[in-house]
Amino acid sequence: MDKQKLLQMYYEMVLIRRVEERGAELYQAGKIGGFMHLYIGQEAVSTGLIAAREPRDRVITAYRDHGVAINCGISANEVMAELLGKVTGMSKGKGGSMHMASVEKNMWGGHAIVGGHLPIASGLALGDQYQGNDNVTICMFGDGATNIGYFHEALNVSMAWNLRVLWVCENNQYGMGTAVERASAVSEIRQKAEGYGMKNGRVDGMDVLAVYAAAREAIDYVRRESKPYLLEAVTYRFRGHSMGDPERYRTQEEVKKWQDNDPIGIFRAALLKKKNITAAELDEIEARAEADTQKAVEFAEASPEPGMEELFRDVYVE
Amino acid sequence: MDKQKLLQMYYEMVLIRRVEERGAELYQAGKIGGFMHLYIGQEAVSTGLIAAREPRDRVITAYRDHGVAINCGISANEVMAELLGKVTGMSKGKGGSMHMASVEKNMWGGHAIVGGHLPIASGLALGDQYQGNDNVTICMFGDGATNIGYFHEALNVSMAWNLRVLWVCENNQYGMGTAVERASAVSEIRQKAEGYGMKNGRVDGMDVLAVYAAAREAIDYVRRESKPYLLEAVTYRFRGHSMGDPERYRTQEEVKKWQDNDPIGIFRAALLKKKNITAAELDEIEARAEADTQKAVEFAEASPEPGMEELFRDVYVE
Amino acid sequence: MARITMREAISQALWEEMERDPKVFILGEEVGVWGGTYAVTKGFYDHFGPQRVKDTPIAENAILGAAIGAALVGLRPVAELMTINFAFSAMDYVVNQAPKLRYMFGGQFKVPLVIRAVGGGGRQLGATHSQTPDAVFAHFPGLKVVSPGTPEDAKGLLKTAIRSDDPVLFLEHATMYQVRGEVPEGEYLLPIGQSKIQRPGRDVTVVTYAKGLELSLKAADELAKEGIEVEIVDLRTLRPLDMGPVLESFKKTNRAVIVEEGWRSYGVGAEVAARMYEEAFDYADAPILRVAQKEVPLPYNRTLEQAALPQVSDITAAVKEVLK
Amino acid sequence: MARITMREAISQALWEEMERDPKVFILGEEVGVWGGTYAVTKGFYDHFGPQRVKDTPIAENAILGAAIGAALVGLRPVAELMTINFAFSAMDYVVNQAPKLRYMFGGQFKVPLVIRAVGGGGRQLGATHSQTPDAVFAHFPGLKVVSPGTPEDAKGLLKTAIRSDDPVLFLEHATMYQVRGEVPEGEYLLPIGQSKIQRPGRDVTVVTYAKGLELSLKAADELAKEGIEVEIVDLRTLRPLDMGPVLESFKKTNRAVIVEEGWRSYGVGAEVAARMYEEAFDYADAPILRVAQKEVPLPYNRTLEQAALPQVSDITAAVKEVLK
Ligand SMILES: Cc1ncc(C[n+]2csc(CCOP(=O)(O)OP(=O)(O)O)c2C)c(N)n1
Ligand SMILES: Cc1ncc(C[n+]2csc(CCOP(=O)(O)OP(=O)(O)O)c2C)c(N)n1
Ligand SMILES: [Mg+2]
Ligand SMILES: [Mg+2]
Repeated sequence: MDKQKLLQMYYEMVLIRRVEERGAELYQAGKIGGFMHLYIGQEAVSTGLIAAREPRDRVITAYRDHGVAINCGISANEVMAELLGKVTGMSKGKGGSMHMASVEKNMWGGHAIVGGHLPIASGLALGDQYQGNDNVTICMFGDGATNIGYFHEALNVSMAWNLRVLWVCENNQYGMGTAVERASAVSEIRQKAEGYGMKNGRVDGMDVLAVYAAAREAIDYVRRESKPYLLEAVTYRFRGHSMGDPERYRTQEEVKKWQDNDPIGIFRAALLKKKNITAAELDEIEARAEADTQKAVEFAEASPEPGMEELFRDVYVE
Repeated sequence: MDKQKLLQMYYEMVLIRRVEERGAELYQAGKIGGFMHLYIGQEAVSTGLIAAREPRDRVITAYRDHGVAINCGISANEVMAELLGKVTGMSKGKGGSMHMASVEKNMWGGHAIVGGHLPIASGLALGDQYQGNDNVTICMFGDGATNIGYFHEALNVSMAWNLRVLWVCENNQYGMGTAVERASAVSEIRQKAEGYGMKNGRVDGMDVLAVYAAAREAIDYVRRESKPYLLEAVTYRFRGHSMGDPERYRTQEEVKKWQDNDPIGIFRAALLKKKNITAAELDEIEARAEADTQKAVEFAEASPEPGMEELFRDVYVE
Repeated sequence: MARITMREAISQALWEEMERDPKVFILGEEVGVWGGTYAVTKGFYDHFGPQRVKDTPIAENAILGAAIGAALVGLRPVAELMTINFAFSAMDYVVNQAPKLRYMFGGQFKVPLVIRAVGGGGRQLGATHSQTPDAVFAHFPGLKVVSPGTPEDAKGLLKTAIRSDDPVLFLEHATMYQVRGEVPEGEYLLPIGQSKIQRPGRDVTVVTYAKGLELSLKAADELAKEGIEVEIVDLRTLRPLDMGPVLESFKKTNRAVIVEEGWRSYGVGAEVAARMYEEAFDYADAPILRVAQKEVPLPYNRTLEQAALPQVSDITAAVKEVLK
Repeated sequence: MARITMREAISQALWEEMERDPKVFILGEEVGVWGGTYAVTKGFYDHFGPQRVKDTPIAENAILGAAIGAALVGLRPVAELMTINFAFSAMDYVVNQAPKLRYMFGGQFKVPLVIRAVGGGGRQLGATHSQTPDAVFAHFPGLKVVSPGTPEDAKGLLKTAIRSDDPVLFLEHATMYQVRGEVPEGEYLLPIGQSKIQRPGRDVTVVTYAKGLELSLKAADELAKEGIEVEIVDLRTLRPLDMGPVLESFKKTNRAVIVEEGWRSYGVGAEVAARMYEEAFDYADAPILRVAQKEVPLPYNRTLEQAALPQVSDITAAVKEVLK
């Protein structure tokens, strides 16, 4: 991968981290409402994944979507504005944290019903197949989402209909407070693909380069063979499920162990091993991410709320 | 297996066949309404399966339930009366062909929503587990039902919760007009169990003795290990999906080929190989099944319709 | 104009729209090789091919999810639910996804989707397969709910629904496919969201739709023999609900009966009655009566089932009651 | 009597019934180790253990299907849906299975099941997570639908629901867990299907339930300052619907406002209004008004969300309107 791309990925990972850290503060300050699910700890997954897509490849994910939005090219300004419910958010403040999308960036949301977006992903891919192109749809979801019927129906038709879908399970070990082993018949999510005769793989979701490599291979396979693929990325969320999680279900030691395995730290170390990248460059990138986050907060705070006319707008096209 | 049991199984298979043949006539005559799904051709599956259960083992199936009802010990009289919508039917004529059940015979229906009874089967088994007994729940369903979300959610929890369920897929090659390959990612239904790490097997569903042997083994495993098992029985329905099926989806040759493979004929031949069973005995059994069917029709025709008081009864207990 | 059946009218609308726009396609259980469980898409598979007449597994969530996804990227899917009862196996897509995606994402998305589904009782299919739960779907903003009572309306409204950029639930009735009526040939569009006087009269206003229209027209004939002239207003669309013609008629007759096949409680009639009183309170000379299904799951037995379903005699009795 | 919160009252009812009857058990997402998403079952897991406080996968069909199956074989499951919005992901069990199994099989089965679910808007959860679709569930015969507005009613009705041999949908409201009220300690049962006067008054009848009660009580206080005495009738149960106290009050005041949090069209108020006119037509001195949610999917933005939800000021305005 060329240096520019590597540095861009590093920038995105740090930006996601900073944006969410500030988001958490603003949530505590009561400026953000509803549910907010932080991606902190999992940045390597969507960053590696989406770095491997072509712009024409579609992305769709669940409610843990701030990182995905930024990786897809949605600006920190829009993300922050949506969190604050401002009209300058990509969803005009009507969607909030769980509903970030951009047709222009080929990012199809941000969906809050667990597993509900998987059949929709099959539909995006069906649409492309119908129109005769070879776009790939990348659908991300959690480990907990693999136990619901939506998952089964979507994976089955993707195989039966030869749809170009890359199914990506972010196995962060828990669905809310329920450990994978307590909810799922199998502890390796990738094994579920066997029931569909679907090609599958498992990758370290804390290592962005490993994710990128696995995603590249999977995307090529999906595009070339016109068949779906299930990729499991093993990762961990450093924060609670959403704001205000009692976290009775895991120990501080466990969390600590994973935090020592920070995807940003891992990536930084890996980059510094390359002789053409210096610590100064990375520091500069971190400073830029910091500054851009600050600008995003200012932009969001300064942005207007949606006017009352927005209340009845867009219920219908006609 | 002892002779009595073998002859009883033969009697049941012939009785199912005769009852449904008469049922088809009565349907054509307009005396039976709604949907009626004939089991003709598949008799070996439920006969072998249910012969292998203990009375305390629960049975639940889909709408193709006349045979299952008879195997469970529900009388031909009650089956025929229910078909005619008479109050002497086991469901008082309020359920019809698709809703045959008997708490006393441990037969829990007869369910018309494809796949909808699978999670309920998990619940029957959960109830037994909760009460600390080792009853097995036998849940039958079609190949088409394995593509719907209900199947996935039910199989997953049965494994995750160590429930005593024997999942039995009657793969009769089609879900209505859709061949297995056109609807399912895999053509061998048993493979779907791999996604749950569930023990599974496949058996010739036209050979009642093979089904019985496979069921015995599976039921023992489920009871002993307190784990679910998926058994696929390969079979075929000789008649249309329900009354009035245009049958555009299959050729007469194909149907003919399978009909030459009649489960009753196969069983009769196998029985005659045993030196302690004579053709005369089997003829006598066939005559008895014929007579009992005739009696059932007379009983049903002579039975009263449910009175108007039944219209509002049993909507609620209280 | 040609005199054709409801089935032919619906079939015609689908065929014409598919011929007109390559983005229109059908998906659902048995829509292809089988030709449609109710033979509505008979011949489509051979003419349009497997991609545009797509047979699916028995997986209602996959069907509606796929349809919504395809609609998001610009196609115009017509998803068929074998019966409306199976909508409960994929309810989230019908009421929680299709109707909300556009609004929730600030107007970025369009969901030009039609969900066709047949409903209704009277065929002895038992409690789970015989429902007319139309009011349930009409409760959700973002969805349009259409339920025609004549072949002409079926054709004109379905063609419009397919061209609509919003999700439309199109409800057909299992016992009305044989109903015949005059239907304009070729291009014929009717606006969604307009009620219509299907029979003029001066004495009592009967508000109804779908199967209720068939029953009400019969009742009207009988009542006419006794000199009672009812005016029948057909809602045709349950959301958006057009009260215009209903109120106009009611202000003339001052008496009304609402006829629906579904259960009375929390049904369509409740909303229509509430609206009539809100908007024409001073015109009511007698309580508005509702003729609807008895509050029981529909039984299999034919006699019991018919006793639970609204009958022509229930309508005539109600009309006479409001005239007392 | 002790002054406790709605959360404590519900928790108490569950705890007492589990202590009383070993056949009663809880299953749902995060009910155990987590202690309940809304902390209603906090401490239950440690006390009753993993079998009686069963954490489940995120699989609403597995949860409700398992609960129905366990109920069929004699247990008394209390299934928790994390929110009522997720009922749409397992709708068939709620409206098509649990309420129909007994009838369909000729009375052979009993389904002693309670489905607890929290609903309601006002927490900026967005369109898919903020609904109050109570009317939709109340449409189905065979199901009982309860939605209490006070801690006392919550305890008494939930305990009765758990002992009922019929399926009961028990609806709680996400913003009412902190509401406090006097609640009898220990054994306390209230019959399902009885409306109740929560505040006596002579001028206008306000019919409501759940969140609407909280808002209506506030409105009543404000109106009292202006000398307007409203009588508040709390439905408490939506099916079976008890019109007795509603009609009694209306026959006295001759003016009524119905308050609900859900959407107006095809909502609870429509049925209640239709019934009031059917049964007390001559007592209506003014059109009955409905205060309800604006017909839009609920937006995330706080200001817009509040503008869509019924407010105390909407109630006071409606009351003054019917008094005009
Ligand atoms: C159908 C449905 N059921 C329950 C919920 C509540 N819920 C939201 S997120 C969540 C956990 C999902 O876990 P997982 O899929 O592993 O994703 P993660 O949060 O770990 O990223 C649950 C139970 C929901 N939103 N939708
Ligand atoms: C949820 C649902 N969708 C669709 C139907 C309509 N339907 C009834 S039977 C059937 C085919 C089922 O095929 P299979 O499971 O293979 O069972 P078989 O009829 O072959 O015994 C279909 C589509 C239904 N009853 N329920
Ligand atoms: Mg997870
Ligand atoms: Mg089959």
